[in-house]
Amino acid sequence: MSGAAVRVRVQREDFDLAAEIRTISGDCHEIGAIVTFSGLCRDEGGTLDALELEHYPGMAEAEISRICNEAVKRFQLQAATAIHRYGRIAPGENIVLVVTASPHRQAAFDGANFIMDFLKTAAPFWKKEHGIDGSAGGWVSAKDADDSARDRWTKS
Amino acid sequence: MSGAAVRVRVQREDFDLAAEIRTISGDCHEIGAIVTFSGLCRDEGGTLDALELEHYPGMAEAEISRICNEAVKRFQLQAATAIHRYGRIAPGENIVLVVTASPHRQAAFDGANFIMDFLKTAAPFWKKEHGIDGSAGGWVSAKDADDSARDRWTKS
Amino acid sequence: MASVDLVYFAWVRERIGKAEETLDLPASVVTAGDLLKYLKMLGEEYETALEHENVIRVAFNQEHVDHREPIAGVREIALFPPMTGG
Amino acid sequence: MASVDLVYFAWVRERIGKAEETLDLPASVVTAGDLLKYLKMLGEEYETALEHENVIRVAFNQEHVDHREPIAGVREIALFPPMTGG
Repeated sequence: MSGAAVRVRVQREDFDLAAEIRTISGDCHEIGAIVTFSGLCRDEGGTLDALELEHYPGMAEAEISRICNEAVKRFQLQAATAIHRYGRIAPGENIVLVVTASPHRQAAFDGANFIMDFLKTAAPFWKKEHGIDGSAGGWVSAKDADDSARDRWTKS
Repeated sequence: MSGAAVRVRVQREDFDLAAEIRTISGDCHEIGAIVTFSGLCRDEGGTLDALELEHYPGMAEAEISRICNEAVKRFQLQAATAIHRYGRIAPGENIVLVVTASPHRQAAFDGANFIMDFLKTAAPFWKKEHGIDGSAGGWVSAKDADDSARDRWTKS
Repeated sequence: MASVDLVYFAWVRERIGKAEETLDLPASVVTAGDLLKYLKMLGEEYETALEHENVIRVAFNQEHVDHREPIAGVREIALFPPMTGG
Repeated sequence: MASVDLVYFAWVRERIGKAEETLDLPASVVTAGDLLKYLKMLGEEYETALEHENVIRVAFNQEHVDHREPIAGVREIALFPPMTGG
Protein backbone atom coordinates (compact mmCIF):
# COMPACT_ATOMS: atom_id res chain seq x y z
CA MET A 1 0.00 0.00 0.00
CA SER A 2 1.58 3.28 -1.02
CA GLY A 3 2.39 5.61 1.84
CA ALA A 4 2.17 2.82 4.41
CA ALA A 5 4.35 3.65 7.38
CA VAL A 6 6.99 1.14 8.47
CA ARG A 7 8.63 1.92 11.79
CA VAL A 8 11.51 -0.20 13.09
CA ARG A 9 13.57 0.22 16.23
CA VAL A 10 16.20 -1.88 17.96
CA GLN A 11 16.76 -0.63 21.46
CA ARG A 12 17.85 -1.55 24.96
CA GLU A 13 14.97 0.20 26.78
CA ASP A 14 11.38 -1.00 27.06
CA PHE A 15 8.69 0.21 24.65
CA ASP A 16 5.28 1.81 25.17
CA LEU A 17 2.71 -0.22 23.26
CA ALA A 18 -0.09 2.31 23.70
CA ALA A 19 2.10 5.12 22.36
CA GLU A 20 2.98 3.05 19.29
CA ILE A 21 -0.71 2.45 18.59
CA ARG A 22 -1.46 6.16 19.00
CA THR A 23 1.32 7.00 16.54
CA ILE A 24 -0.23 4.70 13.96
CA SER A 25 -3.89 5.53 14.47
CA GLY A 26 -3.48 9.22 15.27
CA ASP A 27 -4.42 10.83 12.00
CA CYS A 28 -5.78 8.01 9.89
CA HIS A 29 -9.49 7.27 10.27
CA GLU A 30 -9.48 4.58 7.60
CA ILE A 31 -7.90 2.00 9.92
CA GLY A 32 -10.38 -0.69 10.90
CA ALA A 33 -8.11 -3.12 12.73
CA ILE A 34 -4.95 -2.91 14.78
CA VAL A 35 -3.20 -6.06 15.96
CA THR A 36 -0.31 -6.05 18.41
CA PHE A 37 2.00 -8.87 19.37
CA SER A 38 4.13 -8.60 22.49
CA GLY A 39 6.76 -11.24 23.14
CA LEU A 40 7.69 -11.54 26.80
CA CYS A 41 10.48 -13.24 28.70
CA ARG A 42 9.11 -16.32 30.49
CA ASP A 43 10.63 -17.35 33.80
CA GLU A 44 10.79 -21.02 32.72
CA GLY A 45 9.24 -22.38 35.89
CA GLY A 46 11.26 -20.05 38.07
CA THR A 47 14.67 -21.27 36.85
CA LEU A 48 15.52 -18.25 34.70
CA ASP A 49 17.18 -15.16 36.13
CA ALA A 50 17.38 -13.30 32.82
CA LEU A 51 17.84 -13.55 29.09
CA GLU A 52 20.73 -11.78 27.43
CA LEU A 53 19.94 -10.71 23.91
CA GLU A 54 22.78 -10.17 21.47
CA HIS A 55 22.15 -8.59 18.09
CA TYR A 56 23.94 -7.53 14.92
CA PRO A 57 23.70 -3.72 14.92
CA GLY A 58 22.72 -2.34 11.55
CA MET A 59 21.66 -5.66 10.07
CA ALA A 60 19.04 -6.14 12.79
CA GLU A 61 17.26 -2.94 11.79
CA ALA A 62 17.76 -3.62 8.07
CA GLU A 63 16.42 -7.17 8.24
CA ILE A 64 13.37 -6.23 10.33
CA SER A 65 12.65 -3.40 7.90
CA ARG A 66 12.80 -5.83 4.99
CA ILE A 67 10.37 -8.15 6.79
CA CYS A 68 7.94 -5.34 7.65
CA ASN A 69 8.00 -3.94 4.11
CA GLU A 70 7.30 -7.39 2.72
CA ALA A 71 4.35 -7.76 5.11
CA VAL A 72 2.97 -4.33 4.17
CA LYS A 73 3.10 -5.27 0.49
CA ARG A 74 1.76 -8.77 0.90
CA PHE A 75 -1.15 -7.96 3.24
CA GLN A 76 -1.83 -4.38 2.08
CA LEU A 77 -1.18 -3.01 5.56
CA GLN A 78 -1.65 0.66 6.37
CA ALA A 79 1.20 0.53 8.88
CA ALA A 80 3.66 -1.85 10.50
CA THR A 81 5.80 -1.17 13.55
CA ALA A 82 8.39 -3.53 14.99
CA ILE A 83 10.55 -2.91 18.05
CA HIS A 84 13.09 -5.45 19.28
CA ARG A 85 15.01 -5.05 22.51
CA TYR A 86 18.54 -6.25 23.25
CA GLY A 87 20.64 -6.58 26.40
CA ARG A 88 19.57 -8.15 29.67
CA ILE A 89 15.84 -8.88 29.96
CA ALA A 90 14.23 -10.28 33.12
CA PRO A 91 11.20 -12.62 33.28
CA GLY A 92 7.96 -10.75 32.72
CA GLU A 93 9.70 -8.04 30.67
CA ASN A 94 8.98 -7.29 27.03
CA ILE A 95 11.31 -8.58 24.31
CA VAL A 96 9.59 -7.63 21.09
CA LEU A 97 6.59 -5.66 19.84
CA VAL A 98 4.85 -5.84 16.48
CA VAL A 99 1.93 -3.61 15.55
CA THR A 100 0.00 -3.84 12.28
CA ALA A 101 -2.89 -1.75 10.96
CA SER A 102 -5.29 -2.53 8.14
CA PRO A 103 -8.82 -1.71 7.02
CA HIS A 104 -9.75 -5.37 7.68
CA ARG A 105 -9.07 -7.67 10.58
CA GLN A 106 -7.62 -10.74 8.87
CA ALA A 107 -4.91 -8.75 7.10
CA ALA A 108 -3.86 -7.17 10.39
CA PHE A 109 -3.71 -10.60 12.06
CA ASP A 110 -1.84 -12.21 9.16
CA GLY A 111 0.60 -9.31 8.86
CA ALA A 112 1.61 -9.45 12.52
CA ASN A 113 1.83 -13.25 12.41
CA PHE A 114 4.01 -13.13 9.28
CA ILE A 115 6.32 -10.50 10.73
CA MET A 116 6.80 -12.53 13.92
CA ASP A 117 7.56 -15.75 12.03
CA PHE A 118 10.27 -14.10 9.97
CA LEU A 119 11.55 -12.03 12.84
CA LYS A 120 12.14 -15.28 14.77
CA THR A 121 14.02 -16.97 11.96
CA ALA A 122 15.71 -14.15 10.02
CA ALA A 123 16.38 -11.18 12.30
CA PRO A 124 19.93 -11.41 13.69
CA PHE A 125 19.26 -11.79 17.42
CA TRP A 126 20.50 -14.51 19.76
CA LYS A 127 19.30 -15.37 23.25
CA LYS A 128 21.50 -16.59 26.08
CA GLU A 129 19.94 -17.87 29.28
CA HIS A 130 21.18 -16.97 32.75
CA GLY A 131 19.86 -19.28 35.48
CA ILE A 132 18.87 -18.18 38.97
CA ASP A 133 21.60 -20.53 40.24
CA GLY A 134 24.14 -18.17 38.69
CA SER A 135 24.82 -20.42 35.72
CA ALA A 136 25.06 -19.10 32.20
CA GLY A 137 22.74 -21.76 30.81
CA GLY A 138 24.00 -21.34 27.32
CA TRP A 139 22.60 -20.17 24.03
CA VAL A 140 19.00 -20.91 23.20
CA SER A 141 18.76 -23.34 20.28
CA ALA A 142 16.81 -22.46 17.17
CA LYS A 143 13.61 -24.47 16.88
CA ASP A 144 12.54 -26.51 13.87
CA ALA A 145 8.99 -25.42 14.72
CA ASP A 146 9.98 -21.83 14.01
CA ASP A 147 11.29 -22.77 10.58
CA SER A 148 8.06 -24.63 9.87
CA ALA A 149 6.01 -21.63 10.98
CA ARG A 150 8.00 -19.45 8.58
CA ASP A 151 7.77 -21.90 5.71
CA ARG A 152 3.98 -22.01 5.74
CA TRP A 153 4.01 -18.48 4.20
CA THR A 154 5.81 -19.72 1.10
CA LYS A 155 3.51 -22.62 0.39
CA SER A 156 1.53 -21.91 -2.76
CA MET B 1 -6.19 -24.23 31.01
CA SER B 2 -7.33 -24.29 34.62
CA GLY B 3 -7.27 -20.95 36.34
CA ALA B 4 -7.16 -19.02 33.06
CA ALA B 5 -8.72 -15.61 33.55
CA VAL B 6 -11.57 -14.58 31.26
CA ARG B 7 -12.57 -10.93 31.53
CA VAL B 8 -15.55 -9.60 29.58
CA ARG B 9 -17.06 -6.12 29.61
CA VAL B 10 -19.74 -4.39 27.56
CA GLN B 11 -19.58 -0.66 28.08
CA ARG B 12 -20.30 2.73 26.59
CA GLU B 13 -16.94 4.30 27.46
CA ASP B 14 -13.60 3.72 25.74
CA PHE B 15 -11.10 1.16 27.06
CA ASP B 16 -7.43 1.37 28.02
CA LEU B 17 -5.54 -1.31 26.10
CA ALA B 18 -2.31 -0.88 28.05
CA ALA B 19 -4.14 -1.25 31.37
CA GLU B 20 -5.79 -4.46 30.16
CA ILE B 21 -2.41 -5.90 29.22
CA ARG B 22 -0.97 -4.92 32.61
CA THR B 23 -3.88 -6.64 34.33
CA ILE B 24 -3.13 -9.86 32.47
CA SER B 25 0.65 -9.84 32.63
CA GLY B 26 0.98 -8.29 36.08
CA ASP B 27 1.73 -11.30 38.21
CA CYS B 28 2.28 -14.12 35.76
CA HIS B 29 5.81 -14.55 34.44
CA GLU B 30 4.96 -17.64 32.42
CA ILE B 31 3.31 -15.61 29.65
CA GLY B 32 5.39 -15.62 26.48
CA ALA B 33 3.01 -13.93 24.06
CA ILE B 34 0.25 -11.35 24.27
CA VAL B 35 -1.84 -10.52 21.22
CA THR B 36 -4.29 -7.65 21.11
CA PHE B 37 -6.91 -6.86 18.51
CA SER B 38 -8.50 -3.42 18.39
CA GLY B 39 -11.43 -2.85 16.07
CA LEU B 40 -11.87 0.81 15.10
CA CYS B 41 -14.62 2.80 13.45
CA ARG B 42 -13.57 3.70 9.88
CA ASP B 43 -14.77 6.96 8.38
CA GLU B 44 -15.70 5.23 5.09
CA GLY B 45 -14.00 7.77 2.87
CA GLY B 46 -15.26 10.68 4.92
CA THR B 47 -18.96 9.84 4.50
CA LEU B 48 -19.57 8.49 8.00
CA ASP B 49 -20.44 10.76 10.92
CA ALA B 50 -20.78 7.96 13.46
CA LEU B 51 -21.80 4.39 14.09
CA GLU B 52 -24.54 3.63 16.57
CA LEU B 53 -24.08 0.30 18.27
CA GLU B 54 -27.09 -1.44 19.73
CA HIS B 55 -26.69 -4.52 21.90
CA TYR B 56 -28.70 -7.06 23.86
CA PRO B 57 -27.79 -6.36 27.50
CA GLY B 58 -27.06 -9.51 29.43
CA MET B 59 -26.83 -11.77 26.42
CA ALA B 60 -23.97 -9.70 24.98
CA GLU B 61 -21.83 -10.35 28.05
CA ALA B 62 -22.95 -13.99 28.26
CA GLU B 63 -22.23 -14.74 24.61
CA ILE B 64 -18.80 -13.07 24.63
CA SER B 65 -17.95 -15.01 27.80
CA ARG B 66 -18.94 -18.27 26.11
CA ILE B 67 -16.72 -17.40 23.13
CA CYS B 68 -13.74 -16.45 25.32
CA ASN B 69 -14.05 -19.59 27.46
CA GLU B 70 -14.18 -21.72 24.32
CA ALA B 71 -11.02 -20.00 23.03
CA VAL B 72 -9.22 -20.47 26.35
CA LYS B 73 -10.03 -24.18 26.26
CA ARG B 74 -9.26 -24.70 22.60
CA PHE B 75 -5.96 -22.80 22.46
CA GLN B 76 -4.85 -23.35 26.06
CA LEU B 77 -4.74 -19.62 26.73
CA GLN B 78 -3.52 -18.21 30.03
CA ALA B 79 -5.96 -15.31 29.76
CA ALA B 80 -8.55 -13.78 27.46
CA THR B 81 -10.09 -10.33 27.75
CA ALA B 82 -12.83 -8.93 25.52
CA ILE B 83 -14.39 -5.49 25.76
CA HIS B 84 -17.14 -4.36 23.40
CA ARG B 85 -18.49 -0.82 23.34
CA TYR B 86 -22.04 0.29 22.52
CA GLY B 87 -23.69 3.63 21.82
CA ARG B 88 -22.47 6.31 19.43
CA ILE B 89 -18.92 5.79 18.13
CA ALA B 90 -17.14 8.28 15.88
CA PRO B 91 -14.57 7.47 13.14
CA GLY B 92 -11.16 6.71 14.63
CA GLU B 93 -12.67 5.55 17.91
CA ASN B 94 -12.35 2.06 19.34
CA ILE B 95 -15.24 -0.39 19.02
CA VAL B 96 -13.84 -3.63 20.40
CA LEU B 97 -10.75 -4.98 22.15
CA VAL B 98 -9.58 -8.57 22.47
CA VAL B 99 -6.46 -9.55 24.40
CA THR B 100 -5.09 -13.09 24.62
CA ALA B 101 -2.09 -14.46 26.52
CA SER B 102 -0.29 -17.75 26.04
CA PRO B 103 3.13 -19.30 26.57
CA HIS B 104 3.48 -19.52 22.77
CA ARG B 105 2.84 -17.04 20.00
CA GLN B 106 0.64 -19.04 17.62
CA ALA B 107 -1.89 -19.90 20.32
CA ALA B 108 -2.17 -16.23 21.28
CA PHE B 109 -2.69 -15.25 17.62
CA ASP B 110 -5.20 -18.03 16.97
CA GLY B 111 -7.10 -17.35 20.18
CA ALA B 112 -7.59 -13.65 19.38
CA ASN B 113 -8.50 -14.44 15.77
CA PHE B 114 -11.03 -17.07 16.88
CA ILE B 115 -12.62 -14.75 19.43
CA MET B 116 -13.00 -11.98 16.83
CA ASP B 117 -14.57 -14.29 14.25
CA PHE B 118 -17.21 -15.50 16.69
CA LEU B 119 -17.70 -12.10 18.24
CA LYS B 120 -18.56 -10.75 14.77
CA THR B 121 -21.08 -13.47 14.02
CA ALA B 122 -22.50 -14.51 17.39
CA ALA B 123 -22.31 -11.62 19.86
CA PRO B 124 -25.64 -9.70 19.84
CA PHE B 125 -24.52 -6.29 18.55
CA TRP B 126 -25.88 -4.34 15.60
CA LYS B 127 -24.37 -1.34 13.83
CA LYS B 128 -26.33 1.54 12.35
CA GLU B 129 -24.58 4.11 10.18
CA HIS B 130 -25.15 7.84 10.48
CA GLY B 131 -23.89 9.81 7.46
CA ILE B 132 -22.23 13.22 7.62
CA ASP B 133 -25.12 14.46 5.47
CA GLY B 134 -27.43 13.87 8.45
CA SER B 135 -28.89 10.68 7.03
CA ALA B 136 -29.38 7.57 9.09
CA GLY B 137 -27.79 5.32 6.50
CA GLY B 138 -29.41 2.23 7.83
CA TRP B 139 -28.32 -0.94 9.50
CA VAL B 140 -25.04 -2.51 8.45
CA SER B 141 -25.64 -5.84 6.71
CA ALA B 142 -24.03 -9.01 7.96
CA LYS B 143 -21.31 -10.23 5.62
CA ASP B 144 -21.05 -13.73 4.20
CA ALA B 145 -17.29 -13.32 4.55
CA ASP B 146 -17.73 -13.12 8.31
CA ASP B 147 -19.65 -16.38 8.33
CA SER B 148 -16.93 -18.00 6.23
CA ALA B 149 -14.26 -16.71 8.60
CA ARG B 150 -16.17 -18.26 11.50
CA ASP B 151 -16.79 -21.54 9.73
CA ARG B 152 -13.09 -22.20 9.05
CA TRP B 153 -12.70 -23.01 12.78
CA THR B 154 -15.10 -25.94 12.48
CA LYS B 155 -13.59 -27.53 9.38
CA SER B 156 -11.90 -30.96 9.65
CA MET C 1 -51.52 -20.32 27.34
CA ALA C 2 -47.87 -19.70 28.21
CA SER C 3 -46.82 -16.13 28.98
CA VAL C 4 -43.44 -15.12 27.58
CA ASP C 5 -41.37 -11.93 27.38
CA LEU C 6 -40.41 -10.98 23.84
CA VAL C 7 -37.52 -8.60 23.11
CA TYR C 8 -36.63 -7.16 19.71
CA PHE C 9 -33.44 -5.58 18.42
CA ALA C 10 -32.12 -3.46 15.53
CA TRP C 11 -34.41 -3.36 12.47
CA VAL C 12 -36.70 -6.03 13.92
CA ARG C 13 -37.36 -3.66 16.82
CA GLU C 14 -37.77 -0.66 14.51
CA ARG C 15 -40.20 -2.42 12.19
CA ILE C 16 -42.32 -3.93 14.95
CA GLY C 17 -42.29 -0.53 16.63
CA LYS C 18 -41.50 -1.65 20.13
CA ALA C 19 -38.52 -3.02 22.02
CA GLU C 20 -40.38 -5.56 24.15
CA GLU C 21 -43.75 -6.97 25.06
CA THR C 22 -45.25 -9.85 27.01
CA LEU C 23 -47.50 -12.23 25.09
CA ASP C 24 -49.63 -15.22 25.95
CA LEU C 25 -48.87 -17.84 23.34
CA PRO C 26 -51.49 -20.35 22.23
CA ALA C 27 -50.69 -24.04 22.70
CA SER C 28 -50.24 -24.41 18.94
CA VAL C 29 -47.01 -22.37 19.15
CA VAL C 30 -44.49 -25.07 19.99
CA THR C 31 -41.19 -24.00 18.37
CA ALA C 32 -39.35 -20.75 17.61
CA GLY C 33 -40.44 -21.14 14.00
CA ASP C 34 -44.08 -21.48 15.07
CA LEU C 35 -43.69 -18.25 17.05
CA LEU C 36 -42.49 -16.32 13.97
CA LYS C 37 -45.49 -17.54 11.96
CA TYR C 38 -47.86 -16.67 14.81
CA LEU C 39 -46.44 -13.14 15.23
CA LYS C 40 -46.82 -12.45 11.49
CA MET C 41 -50.59 -12.87 11.95
CA LEU C 42 -50.71 -10.16 14.63
CA GLY C 43 -50.38 -7.23 12.23
CA GLU C 44 -48.64 -5.64 9.29
CA GLU C 45 -45.71 -4.38 11.36
CA TYR C 46 -44.88 -7.95 12.43
CA GLU C 47 -45.34 -9.17 8.90
CA THR C 48 -42.85 -6.60 7.61
CA ALA C 49 -40.35 -7.20 10.39
CA LEU C 50 -40.39 -10.98 10.05
CA GLU C 51 -40.96 -11.21 6.28
CA HIS C 52 -37.75 -13.13 5.64
CA GLU C 53 -38.10 -15.67 8.42
CA ASN C 54 -34.89 -17.47 7.59
CA VAL C 55 -32.68 -14.46 8.42
CA ILE C 56 -34.35 -13.81 11.79
CA ARG C 57 -32.19 -15.00 14.68
CA VAL C 58 -33.80 -16.29 17.84
CA ALA C 59 -32.44 -16.47 21.37
CA PHE C 60 -34.12 -18.27 24.29
CA ASN C 61 -33.10 -17.00 27.72
CA GLN C 62 -30.17 -15.20 26.08
CA GLU C 63 -28.80 -18.16 24.14
CA HIS C 64 -28.93 -18.64 20.37
CA VAL C 65 -31.34 -21.33 19.23
CA ASP C 66 -32.46 -22.97 16.02
CA HIS C 67 -35.94 -22.21 14.66
CA ARG C 68 -36.88 -25.80 15.48
CA GLU C 69 -36.16 -25.35 19.20
CA PRO C 70 -39.23 -25.97 21.44
CA ILE C 71 -40.31 -22.97 23.52
CA ALA C 72 -41.59 -24.91 26.54
CA GLY C 73 -40.32 -23.39 29.79
CA VAL C 74 -38.63 -20.39 28.16
CA ARG C 75 -38.96 -17.07 30.01
CA GLU C 76 -37.43 -14.62 27.51
CA ILE C 77 -37.38 -14.86 23.72
CA ALA C 78 -35.36 -12.42 21.60
CA LEU C 79 -35.76 -11.83 17.88
CA PHE C 80 -33.14 -9.94 15.91
CA PRO C 81 -31.30 -9.66 12.57
CA PRO C 82 -27.89 -11.25 11.90
CA MET C 83 -25.31 -9.66 14.16
CA THR C 84 -22.85 -7.03 12.98
CA GLY C 85 -20.71 -6.30 16.02
CA GLY C 86 -16.97 -6.53 16.39
CA MET D 1 44.41 -10.61 -1.81
CA ALA D 2 41.07 -9.07 -0.90
CA SER D 3 40.74 -7.48 2.53
CA VAL D 4 37.44 -8.05 4.28
CA ASP D 5 35.92 -7.25 7.68
CA LEU D 6 34.68 -10.33 9.51
CA VAL D 7 32.18 -10.08 12.37
CA TYR D 8 31.07 -12.93 14.63
CA PHE D 9 28.04 -13.32 16.88
CA ALA D 10 26.75 -15.48 19.74
CA TRP D 11 28.56 -18.81 20.18
CA VAL D 12 30.54 -18.34 16.97
CA ARG D 13 31.98 -15.19 18.54
CA GLU D 14 32.58 -16.91 21.89
CA ARG D 15 34.31 -19.91 20.35
CA ILE D 16 36.51 -17.91 17.99
CA GLY D 17 37.31 -15.63 20.93
CA LYS D 18 36.83 -12.31 19.17
CA ALA D 19 33.94 -10.23 17.85
CA GLU D 20 35.62 -8.99 14.69
CA GLU D 21 38.78 -8.98 12.65
CA THR D 22 40.03 -7.89 9.24
CA LEU D 23 41.54 -10.58 7.04
CA ASP D 24 43.23 -10.70 3.67
CA LEU D 25 41.66 -13.59 1.83
CA PRO D 26 43.64 -15.62 -0.73
CA ALA D 27 42.28 -15.74 -4.27
CA SER D 28 41.26 -19.36 -3.74
CA VAL D 29 38.51 -18.20 -1.38
CA VAL D 30 35.70 -17.49 -3.82
CA THR D 31 32.45 -18.28 -1.97
CA ALA D 32 31.10 -18.06 1.57
CA GLY D 33 31.57 -21.81 1.84
CA ASP D 34 35.23 -21.48 0.78
CA LEU D 35 35.67 -18.88 3.53
CA LEU D 36 34.39 -21.26 6.21
CA LYS D 37 36.83 -23.97 5.06
CA TYR D 38 39.68 -21.44 4.95
CA LEU D 39 38.97 -20.13 8.46
CA LYS D 40 38.94 -23.66 9.89
CA MET D 41 42.58 -23.95 8.86
CA LEU D 42 43.56 -20.86 10.88
CA GLY D 43 43.42 -22.59 14.27
CA GLU D 44 41.59 -24.82 16.69
CA GLU D 45 39.25 -22.05 17.87
CA TYR D 46 37.96 -21.55 14.32
CA GLU D 47 37.71 -25.28 13.82
CA THR D 48 35.54 -25.60 16.94
CA ALA D 49 33.39 -22.59 16.09
CA LEU D 50 32.73 -23.65 12.52
CA GLU D 51 32.71 -27.43 13.04
CA HIS D 52 29.16 -27.87 11.76
CA GLU D 53 29.45 -25.75 8.65
CA ASN D 54 25.89 -26.34 7.55
CA VAL D 55 24.39 -24.59 10.59
CA ILE D 56 26.59 -21.49 10.25
CA ARG D 57 24.67 -18.55 8.79
CA VAL D 58 26.47 -16.02 6.61
CA ALA D 59 25.61 -12.39 5.87
CA PHE D 60 27.35 -10.23 3.25
CA ASN D 61 27.05 -6.50 3.86
CA GLN D 62 24.27 -7.22 6.37
CA GLU D 63 22.15 -9.43 4.13
CA HIS D 64 21.67 -13.19 4.46
CA VAL D 65 23.40 -15.22 1.76
CA ASP D 66 23.75 -18.83 0.74
CA HIS D 67 27.09 -20.61 1.28
CA ARG D 68 27.52 -20.67 -2.51
CA GLU D 69 27.41 -16.88 -2.77
CA PRO D 70 30.60 -15.34 -4.26
CA ILE D 71 32.46 -12.95 -1.97
CA ALA D 72 33.82 -10.62 -4.69
CA GLY D 73 33.28 -6.98 -3.75
CA VAL D 74 31.93 -7.67 -0.28
CA ARG D 75 33.08 -5.31 2.49
CA GLU D 76 31.66 -7.00 5.60
CA ILE D 77 31.03 -10.69 6.22
CA ALA D 78 29.19 -11.90 9.32
CA LEU D 79 29.15 -15.47 10.64
CA PHE D 80 26.64 -16.54 13.26
CA PRO D 81 24.44 -19.39 14.52
CA PRO D 82 20.76 -19.76 13.60
CA MET D 83 18.84 -16.83 15.01
CA THR D 84 16.72 -17.04 18.15
CA GLY D 85 15.18 -13.59 18.51
CA GLY D 86 11.54 -12.61 18.72
